[in-house]
Amino acid sequence: MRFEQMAWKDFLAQRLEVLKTWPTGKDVDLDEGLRYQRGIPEPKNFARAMNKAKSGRKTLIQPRAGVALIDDHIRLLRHLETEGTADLLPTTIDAYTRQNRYAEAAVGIEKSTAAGHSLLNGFPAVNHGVSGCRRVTEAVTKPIQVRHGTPDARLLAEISLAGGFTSYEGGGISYNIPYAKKVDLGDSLRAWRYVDRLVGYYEENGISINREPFGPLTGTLLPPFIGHVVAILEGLLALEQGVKSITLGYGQGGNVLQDLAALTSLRELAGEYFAKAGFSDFDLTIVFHQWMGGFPEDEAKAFAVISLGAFVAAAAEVEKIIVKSPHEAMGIPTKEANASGLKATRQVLSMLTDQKICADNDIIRREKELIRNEVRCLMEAVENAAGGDPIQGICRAFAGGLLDIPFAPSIYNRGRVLPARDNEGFIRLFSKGNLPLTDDIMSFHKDRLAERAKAESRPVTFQMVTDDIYAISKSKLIGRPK
Amino acid sequence: MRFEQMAWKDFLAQRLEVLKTWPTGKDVDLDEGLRYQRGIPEPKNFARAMNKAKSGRKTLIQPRAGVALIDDHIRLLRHLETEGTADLLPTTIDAYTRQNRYAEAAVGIEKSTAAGHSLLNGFPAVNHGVSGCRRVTEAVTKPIQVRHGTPDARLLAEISLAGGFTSYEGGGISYNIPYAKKVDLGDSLRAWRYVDRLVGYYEENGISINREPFGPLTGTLLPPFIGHVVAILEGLLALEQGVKSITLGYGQGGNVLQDLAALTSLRELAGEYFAKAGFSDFDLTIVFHQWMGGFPEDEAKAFAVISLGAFVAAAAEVEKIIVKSPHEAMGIPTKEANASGLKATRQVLSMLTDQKICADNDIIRREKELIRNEVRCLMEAVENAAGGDPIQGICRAFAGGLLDIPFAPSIYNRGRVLPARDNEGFIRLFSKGNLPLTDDIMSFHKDRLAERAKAESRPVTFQMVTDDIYAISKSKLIGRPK
Amino acid sequence: MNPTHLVLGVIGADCHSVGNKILDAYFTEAGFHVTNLGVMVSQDEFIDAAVETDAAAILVSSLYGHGEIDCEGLRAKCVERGLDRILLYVGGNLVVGKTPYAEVEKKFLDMGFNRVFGPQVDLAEVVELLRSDIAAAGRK
Amino acid sequence: MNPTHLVLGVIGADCHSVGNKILDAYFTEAGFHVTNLGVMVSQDEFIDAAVETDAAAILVSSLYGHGEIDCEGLRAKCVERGLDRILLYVGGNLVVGKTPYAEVEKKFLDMGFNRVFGPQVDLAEVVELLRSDIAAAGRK
Ligand code: B12
Ligand code: B12
Repeated sequence: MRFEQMAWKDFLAQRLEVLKTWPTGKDVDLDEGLRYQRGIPEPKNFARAMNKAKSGRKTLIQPRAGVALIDDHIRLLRHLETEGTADLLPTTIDAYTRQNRYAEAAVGIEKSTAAGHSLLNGFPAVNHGVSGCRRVTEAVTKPIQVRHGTPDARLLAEISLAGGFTSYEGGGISYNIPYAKKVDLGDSLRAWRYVDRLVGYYEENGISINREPFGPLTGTLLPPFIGHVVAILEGLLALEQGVKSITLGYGQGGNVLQDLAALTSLRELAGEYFAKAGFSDFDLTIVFHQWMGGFPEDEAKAFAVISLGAFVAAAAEVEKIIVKSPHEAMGIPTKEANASGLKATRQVLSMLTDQKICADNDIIRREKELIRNEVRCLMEAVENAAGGDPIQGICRAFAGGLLDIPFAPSIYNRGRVLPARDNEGFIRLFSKGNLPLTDDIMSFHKDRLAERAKAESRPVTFQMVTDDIYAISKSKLIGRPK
Repeated sequence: MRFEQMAWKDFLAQRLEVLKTWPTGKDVDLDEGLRYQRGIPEPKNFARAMNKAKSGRKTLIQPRAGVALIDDHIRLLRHLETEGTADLLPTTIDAYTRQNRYAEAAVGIEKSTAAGHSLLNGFPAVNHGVSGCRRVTEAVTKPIQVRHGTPDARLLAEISLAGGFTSYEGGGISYNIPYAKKVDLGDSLRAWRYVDRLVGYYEENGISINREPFGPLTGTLLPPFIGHVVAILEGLLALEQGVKSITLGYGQGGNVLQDLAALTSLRELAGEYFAKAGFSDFDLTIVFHQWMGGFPEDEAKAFAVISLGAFVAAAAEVEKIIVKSPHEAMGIPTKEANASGLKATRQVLSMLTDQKICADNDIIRREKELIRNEVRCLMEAVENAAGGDPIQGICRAFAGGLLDIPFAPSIYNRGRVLPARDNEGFIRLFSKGNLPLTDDIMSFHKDRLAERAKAESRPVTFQMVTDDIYAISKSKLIGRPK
Repeated sequence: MNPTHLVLGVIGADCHSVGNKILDAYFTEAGFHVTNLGVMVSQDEFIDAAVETDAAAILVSSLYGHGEIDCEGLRAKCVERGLDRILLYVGGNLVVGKTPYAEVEKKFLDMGFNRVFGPQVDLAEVVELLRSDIAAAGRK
Repeated sequence: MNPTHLVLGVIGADCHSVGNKILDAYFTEAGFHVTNLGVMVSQDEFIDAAVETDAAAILVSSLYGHGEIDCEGLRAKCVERGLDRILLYVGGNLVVGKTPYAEVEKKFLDMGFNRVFGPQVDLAEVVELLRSDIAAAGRK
């Protein structure tokens, strides 16, 4: 695959169109944005914080949070940095903005003002514009990131980077396939090429902006290698456009050893693939997401899930952990509930900070080897499909089911892969769809699932998958029959 | 050491005196008690439940709980077994009863009735008598145990066993040194010989009663080997009197690998010492106590500590875990808070139940070897001091500081041992007092502490110990200087 | 006997697809003929499909919190389009934030839904209710 | 200058000895002369020691929940024994169950204690208060 930067004149031409898509676009001025970013104190730079976490072997904690109105949003973030002791702050964007439905977001803002509480599930940053974003980023003391799920996030990027955010989540695959239904994959990949080029431009001008592809995808029984391949591909595409600070993510699967294997192998494999593609000037860090699937409704049980996630993050020594709240199963958390998830996480992390726990053993090694082989199968297939052009390769791979994300809503995803847990809770494949995995690999998966089927005296069916999806919310890891 | 059963006629002679120490004593009839116990359904027998947990590799969960009045106590226990899904129930005895101050307990009952809520920190079982106990044990569906801290627990044992309890916590050392100030150690050991003989008598008559020495002692920076020696000695004394179902305990220290090493070595070493002393007909199980030192006040942080404890229990595959509540730092928990500790624990346990996690590695092996050597030093010293009589040996060992429990209130304890955490949070000794540890062992401890002292640029002093005592309540494991 | 037709989908800009796939499988298994519109379904798409299949009920999901905004007016639109007897069920995390179920239920009943479900609902019970509601509505 | 004398102990049938050892070390370090009676101290033992050492204050701990019962009448007994100006401080987990601090404080102030502390108290602040209370009471 060849990696080429977007031509600057193409970027600027597109830019004119992008900024016209909503009135607040006209307030964005690239150079003024750079100047503004230069004035942000270093300790508030996200890229720098991630780098320091790596060299200091620290795990930083970050919540998700966003409400409709600026003042409420500031109050929320301040609570999370003081009471919650968050190291890094988010601004989670509402779902209308994510679909570029700014008019509906405007209705949401109005209704929220009228109701006195947020009717939007996030912060409509485009509607609030550059100045609204600056009010937010200036009101806090910690590095702050845009977190969303937007297939075409060009305008949001323009506004929020000029608005003082120093990290931007997402990617052309990870913010399309799990988050959209009918958005053409090529379109979202190209939109994200624009975003990455914008970040690259900031980098060229001395402003480091952290980029974070969204690792957990659908958050539901995702075998590590699928997420890893997406993360590596989006990493390559970002580096191609001049991104330097890159954070790859993985969502807790629930089996501790599989999670540990996944986290170490993500770091290793990404480093290798990036180097192989000729990139060297990058700063790679890893983020772990606490359990991304259905949570238990009971708050005590939710705290247990949260703590277990924190345990894995500590054992794996990742640079960042994204924290859930005890309200997860029920609704967007209050600021208090959100802070309490942070506090529980902090407590586990700091109790484990000086400990070395199960960093390595035979099972972890077996799983790492497996993940490495699986990733190789898929990466080779994408390369072969690419004919030199990575975006082409990715589109063809999804069309042919060589890449396929379980449970995703997008019509550009085949959706024929079916995962299930084995008898020890490792996530395996029971149907590989069209994924280009070798027979060796698949027979390992099948054997492990057969073992469980035998233990449960039932065949491996969709019922088992359903049971596994519900399991953690029903206080189990594996969805055994009653 | 020679192990001899108490002569039955001596037992009966003492018994007459014991039953006279409070009016409810007259209602206890040994044979009627046996008949009553025979009527208790098997699933409610504690010894059997522990045995089943072992063969089924299950970890059972048990709270602590006790209030002054019978009806309230029943309501509390029912909540814990339904909402909390406790596998095993407790009845925690109030602190007056523990000191045989039944008259003050009576005042506490009166004041509690008047106040409409419990002013006692436990259930005054002696005052409530056999019939009161039976009301309690009949009202629940799970096996139920007496948990207390009573140096002379003879009357309490007579009443509660006749009252339908099927497990009895405590021992002559573990319920004296951490729980009393001026009770002669020989006296408490002899009182517990009586209790063990009583349990032995039930066993001879076909009623299995579980016995559980109190492992965590002062719950404060206890190096594993000290608790292990006490547990093994109390185990031997119990077996001597005919006890068959014995559960040895260990309280979470906070370093995961040290805790894992401690739990496996406790099982192994106890089995070996029991066999060496000639006992074979016993059923040994292990109980793990979630963190027994000062808790964080914040409930989210407390949930984190609770979940981390549950993690260790699952990894170590112990038969039972004693669960704390999010109210721990503040006061005796409400029934809701108590149940929520159980629910968080259950969630972690069931998510880990089919997983095998860091069961063994080099560090665990190093720590197990260390514990084994430390235990051997102390056990040999007690044997040498015994002149054949274990009780004698124990008394002399404490008098000479060959056994010494950090931070204990008893004047029969030298109190010269000072523990502190090393740079990875393992609990080590910085002053061994008069413990008969070899120079090799002590130089290991000292080296590890020197490493921390260096990292913190300060000497190992009492300030470091104090910092460590506060650490977990202040969200750390190791009390580092600011 | 023809199976009863249902229309299923996740309303608005909501992308939560996991529950939707499970609901599809569950109601199909229970004997209904399910037209699953997937995620991000507009009110008009729901109604078009219901008209087309002569559905007895529309099962609306909303997980992401905008349910309150997205569902408003659905009943009126149904009536407008001649679907005056159609059952409207709604379920999921219907509003923003953890909210007592009774409050949420009232809000959506007032909007004209026949039944309102939280995320922890037992699907077997829903099938029972649906069968009896359909029978009561005189359809099959 | 003679150091100020304090009497320290854990009242009633309470065996919690860890905090007591820390308090002993802390107040000694801060320059007071501490008579530490350890755990399980009766009201009379506190008063005897205070009389004997001419203490400026008695520092009572109660952790185990029976503080309410154990502390009642201590002030009256002090007066009875001629300790009319002695400062009485109490701290720990003073009542059974998690209870708002203000409620606990009122209860113990009403019983005649001069200051009441929860378990999370900052000992440096206590030393400050104690110094100024002693100065105000005209003792040193
Ligand atoms: C997985 C997940 C995701 C994945 C979804 C992947 C995918 N494409 O499906 C990702 C990470 C992409 C995601 C994104 C977002 N999510 Co989300 N997500 C979840 C999570 C953790 C689990 C959902 C799930 O799959 N559950 C398992 C399935 C089986 O259960 P279910 O979806 O609840 O469906 C069942 C029931 O609800 C019921 N049901 C549903 N509909 C109906 C209808 C009827 C008629 C009946 C009878 C029953 C019924 O039956 C279903 C089957 O049992 C939930 C929280 C939770 N539950 O723990 C949050 C949650 C739903 N997400 C939430 C939010 C806000 C978002 C985002 C907006 C991001 C953000 N601001 O945090 C974006 C959405 C963007 C968009 N455009 O929609 C919120 C909604 C908040 C609220 N309502 O107040 C939740 C509750 C988390 C939270 N507490 O903040 N999410
Ligand atoms: C360790 C511990 C034990 C050990 C004690 C070992 C020993 N001999 O010391 C063991 C396991 C034996 C034990 C036993 C019991 N315990 Co206990 N124990 C604890 C625990 C976990 C930590 C206590 C501790 O050492 N903290 C560390 C030290 C440094 O802090 P501290 O004791 O709070 O003291 C500090 C402050 O309180 C303050 N302070 C104290 N006194 C004073 C006085 C003044 C004037 C000032 C200014 C400050 C001050 O300064 C001290 C130093 O910083 C606490 C809960 C917690 N805190 O997390 C429960 C706790 C104190 N125990 C409790 C109870 C009830 C008991 C038992 C009755 C058993 C039961 N029913 O559960 C028995 C007591 C029997 C008896 N006769 O006393 C309850 C009290 C409940 C309440 N008040 O509502 C607590 C709060 C746990 C709970 N939530 O249920 N316990």
